[in-house]
Amino acid sequence: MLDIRLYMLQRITALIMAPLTLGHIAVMIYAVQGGLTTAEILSRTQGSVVWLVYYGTFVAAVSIHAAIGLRVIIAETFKLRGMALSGFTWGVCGLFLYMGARAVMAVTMP
Amino acid sequence: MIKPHRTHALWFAYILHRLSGLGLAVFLPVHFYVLSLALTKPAELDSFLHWAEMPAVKLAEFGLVFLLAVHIFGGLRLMALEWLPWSPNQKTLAASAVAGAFLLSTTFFLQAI
Amino acid sequence: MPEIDRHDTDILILGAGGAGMFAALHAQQTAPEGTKITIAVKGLLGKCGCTRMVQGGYNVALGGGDTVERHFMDTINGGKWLPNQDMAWKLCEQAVVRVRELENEIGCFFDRNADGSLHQKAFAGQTADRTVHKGDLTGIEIINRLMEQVLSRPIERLQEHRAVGLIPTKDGSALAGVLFIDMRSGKFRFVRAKTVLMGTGGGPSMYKYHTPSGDKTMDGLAMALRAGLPLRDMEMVQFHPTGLLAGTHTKMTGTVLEEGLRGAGGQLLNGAENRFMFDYDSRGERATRDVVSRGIYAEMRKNNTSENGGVFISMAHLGPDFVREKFSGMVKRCADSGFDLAGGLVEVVPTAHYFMGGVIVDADTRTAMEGLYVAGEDAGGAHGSNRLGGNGVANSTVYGGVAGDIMGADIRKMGALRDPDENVLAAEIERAQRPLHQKPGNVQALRHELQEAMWDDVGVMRTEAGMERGIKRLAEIKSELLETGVASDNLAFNLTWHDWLNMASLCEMSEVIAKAGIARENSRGAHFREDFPESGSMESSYFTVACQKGDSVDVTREAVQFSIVKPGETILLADEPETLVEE
Amino acid sequence: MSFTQNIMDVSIWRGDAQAGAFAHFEVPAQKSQTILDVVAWIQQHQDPTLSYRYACRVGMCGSCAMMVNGVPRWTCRTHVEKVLEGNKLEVAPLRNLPVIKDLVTDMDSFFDKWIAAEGRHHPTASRLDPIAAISPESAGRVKANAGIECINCSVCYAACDTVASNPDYLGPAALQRAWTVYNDAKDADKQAVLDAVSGVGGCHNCHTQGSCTAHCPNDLDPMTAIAGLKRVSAASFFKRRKARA
Ligand SMILES: Cc1cc2nc3c(=O)[nH]c(=O)nc-3n(C[C@H](O)[C@H](O)[C@H](O)COP(=O)(O)OP(=O)(O)OC[C@H]3O[C@@H](n4cnc5c(N)ncnc54)[C@H](O)[C@@H]3O)c2cc1C
Ligand code: HEM
Ligand code: SF4
Ligand code: F3S
Ligand code: FES
Repeated sequence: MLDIRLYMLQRITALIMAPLTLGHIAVMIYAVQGGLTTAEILSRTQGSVVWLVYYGTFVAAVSIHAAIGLRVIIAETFKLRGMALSGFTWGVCGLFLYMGARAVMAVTMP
Repeated sequence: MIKPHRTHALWFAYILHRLSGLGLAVFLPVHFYVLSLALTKPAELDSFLHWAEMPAVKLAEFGLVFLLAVHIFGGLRLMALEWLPWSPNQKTLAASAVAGAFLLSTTFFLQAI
Repeated sequence: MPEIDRHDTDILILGAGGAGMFAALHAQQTAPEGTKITIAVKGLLGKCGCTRMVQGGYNVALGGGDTVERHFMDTINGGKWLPNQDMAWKLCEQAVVRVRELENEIGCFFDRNADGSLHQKAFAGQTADRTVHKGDLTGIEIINRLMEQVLSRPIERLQEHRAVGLIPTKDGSALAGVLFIDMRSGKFRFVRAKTVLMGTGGGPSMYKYHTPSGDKTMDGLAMALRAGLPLRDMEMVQFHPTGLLAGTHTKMTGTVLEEGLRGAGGQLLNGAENRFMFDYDSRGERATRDVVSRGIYAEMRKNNTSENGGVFISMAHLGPDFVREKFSGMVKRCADSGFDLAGGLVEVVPTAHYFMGGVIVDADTRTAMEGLYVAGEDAGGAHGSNRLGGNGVANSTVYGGVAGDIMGADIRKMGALRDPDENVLAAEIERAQRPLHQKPGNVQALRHELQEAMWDDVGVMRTEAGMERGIKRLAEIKSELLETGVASDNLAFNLTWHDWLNMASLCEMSEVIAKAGIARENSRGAHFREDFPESGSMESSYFTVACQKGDSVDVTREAVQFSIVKPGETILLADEPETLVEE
Repeated sequence: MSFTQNIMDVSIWRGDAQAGAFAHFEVPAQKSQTILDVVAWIQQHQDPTLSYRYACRVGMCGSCAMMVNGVPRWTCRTHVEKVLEGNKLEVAPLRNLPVIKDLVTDMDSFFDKWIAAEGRHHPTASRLDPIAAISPESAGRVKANAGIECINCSVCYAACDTVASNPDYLGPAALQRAWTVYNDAKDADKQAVLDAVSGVGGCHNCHTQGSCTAHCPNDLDPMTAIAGLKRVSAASFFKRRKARA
């Protein structure tokens, strides 16, 4: 169910996310010093390629990471296997990608 | 649920990691949804951010941050256990340090907003 | 006759100890392609039998002054000139090859010296540091590695299959196959084979105190006796001096506390907590197994005993921490059954350990019956009257391999599978089913009676009168057994039925042990006659041969052939020292 | 034995592969009594049809493991006093293995996985060659020795929830053996070991629950052995990618 490829993907995405999450929190702490409003956030991020890449990476990583994580839980708990399991994994991955992408677009597109 | 063969620290660490992962997987799409409101309905996002000032929501936010801290701690500890030739204690300490720092800073952060 | 399953193979192996597993592997290497090999065993493959329980180690002369000749001379001297010398020679010679095979092909890893070479130590009765080991869990390493090799090859497994009868052909000239009970279902299964190796490992568990695993109840020898094969040295039961004693209600009782405890300076104390071994031998606790066993037994007869009727072993004077470190496994084991070996007293008693007697075979494991081969503890001859510590596992692995090679070669000359004598088959089934038609009784109580009888009358020290009394008691127990039934509503994994069958084998063999004991009118090695305490002249050494004749067992004597070396002589060179072991 | 003998309340699981339930027995408590002794006493004195398995009776063969008050244990070396709860004992067949009857399980899947994990020696030499000189202090040997005293009792296998929920998972004992083989300087096919433990049921399914290590009666540490496999397989994953690129 979890062969070395999926295992490595889950670990690598975790390693990518770890600094990104920490960074995100750091920025937020810096940001809130002036009080937080939509405009504030958006002014900082909108139109910035750097933030696009930053959050884009996070979304890609978390989609993969969570999809694999949930895949394992579903397989172990409900004995799901084969096509159904692959379908579920891709579904979760897709959902995270879609919702994540919309969020990233919202905050970074000018 | 907690059968006798499970009553030891490592198993609790495992279940904590799993539950926090699960919790995050539920929360994150919600978080994404709220942010994406910026695209479609900026007004609602604004009202949400006001709403976020409320203690109950703060508590919820704190809960989720806590989940993330727990999960990061668990994840780093796991990867250290798997890959680093340190002693188990060193690994746990290192992961606790990161998670602790994370939790502390976000608590301040949540306090600030 | 109940419905029985019939099954065919080419090479059938009974038992999965050192003998059985090596036979399977070697047969696979030497038999022609496409030969079907089946291994049938009373327990789980790799998890039953005594090879797994080997603690001390494996005797093999690997140089450094030690030679095959020296190993051979120690074996002959240890066996008090009774061994079949050709078998003893092959044992010593092939052990060298086998231990390399174990390390290089099977994957065992034995303890090393700091320079990377094999660590070897000396057991009592050896004149060189010869015993290769893996801590004091040597057998686990050997059997686990063998098991992996067998499991990863196309060898058919019949697990929890108990052999109950050797079935000959109609004319009785050869073996046709073996009758089993599939213990999991309780059904009978007859397996035809061109060659059969019997490696069921003896096991003198008819004594009140015994070391072998629960699955060993002399089934193989009982089957061989019924099939008319001659058995030799049947009086030779080796007792280990220090079996754990914790009451008759626990299976822990009888299990071995290792030899090294005495070697390191452990003291034996009687009920009054006084040392007594020096009353019997100038070497005290460090005397050989048979001497110490008799010393303890004598003390027990004087009623100088501990609470449970044995004596104490005391280690505390060596310093509890030292004991805890040096004998951690033993300390832990004693602690699990409630004893403090490091700091307190632990009750011990002599315990039946190994069976030197067995089926008469040649040095190629062939028997008097075509198609039947015997190796390991089931085969008699290699050890004579006493087995040296470390020669048991060497014997089973060496001869198991030999049997595999020989069967692989012999099978080329054999044509079709042989058909069994259906009458014998039916009779064997009838015999095994006997208790199922009778009113259920208490088999365990009979087992206790048997064990008491053998312990009292055919045990560590023997007399003619005692053994005669023993034979009478045995006859009563046996006839009671034959009237005792077992509930037959569910035969699947019916342990009580198997207890009954175990008892049947043990009763048959106990009688043979007693009769052979009476036939030997001197004291050699493990066999000690209070009415004949002398060893008799070595030149006129004889061994006993027991054979079923009609309804009774006949014991005769046969002269030992000194085919390699005569008593009083040696094959060591004149300038070689008596011993290489530093005291 | 004391005069006022204590009677224990013992529940034993009876049944077969299809169905079963606990049956109750009253067993007299004795000094130096193991769980195996309790089970044998019931078979010998109260219910001759009770099935269980044992061989060596001293913790060497690993045939006798059962669930005792919910915990997997070797019953021949488990002293009653150590596990008695109040006056109660509950004995059930080992978890995670199919039941044959009563307390007897079918251990074939456990051993099949042992072999599937390449838990066996791959020779570099033959019986004609001398025995390799290997320092007991060499790094590989120290690692290999750590798991060598495994008696394949399946206690760890029964303790692991991943085994319970993922039938493909090779399990702690088989993987520990694979790690030992991998570290054996005499072994010829380390790659076969890595391939075997990197597949669908391989070491990467382990969630480091640690129940294997917590319950091993021989104080072995399969969890750390599995981590070792994860580490070397991860390293070789990158190496192989690079080699291919
Ligand atoms: C506690 C202990 C410690 C020992 N220590 C040492 C030592 O340090 N050094 C040494 O050299 N020797 C030692 N020995 C002796 C050694 O173990 C034996 O000599 C040797 O292992 C016997 O090997 P085997 O293959 O003949 O029999 P075993 O290994 O006993 O195997 C017999 C096999 O036959 C099976 N079997 C039995 N009956 C049947 C049946 N009816 N049908 C089918 N299968 C059956 C059994 O289940 C088992 O698998 C020790 C013995 C014991 C008991
Ligand atoms: C940011 C740093 C993160 C790290 C270091 C991390 C690390 C890990 C690791 C190592 C695992 C494997 C656990 C195992 O095999 O038992 C894992 C599992 C998991 N992670 Fe994360 N993770 C992180 C973030 C997240 C996020 C943001 C989510 C949510 C979307 C998430 C969801 C999950 C889930 C659902 C699992 C499966 C749990 C299980 O199998 O028991 N993780 N994580
Ligand atoms: S690792 Fe421990 S618990 Fe697991 S099989 Fe081996 S000895 Fe038993
Ligand atoms: S209990 Fe199972 S999950 Fe891993 S650490 Fe042990 S194998
Ligand atoms: S009976 Fe052998 S380990 Fe318990």
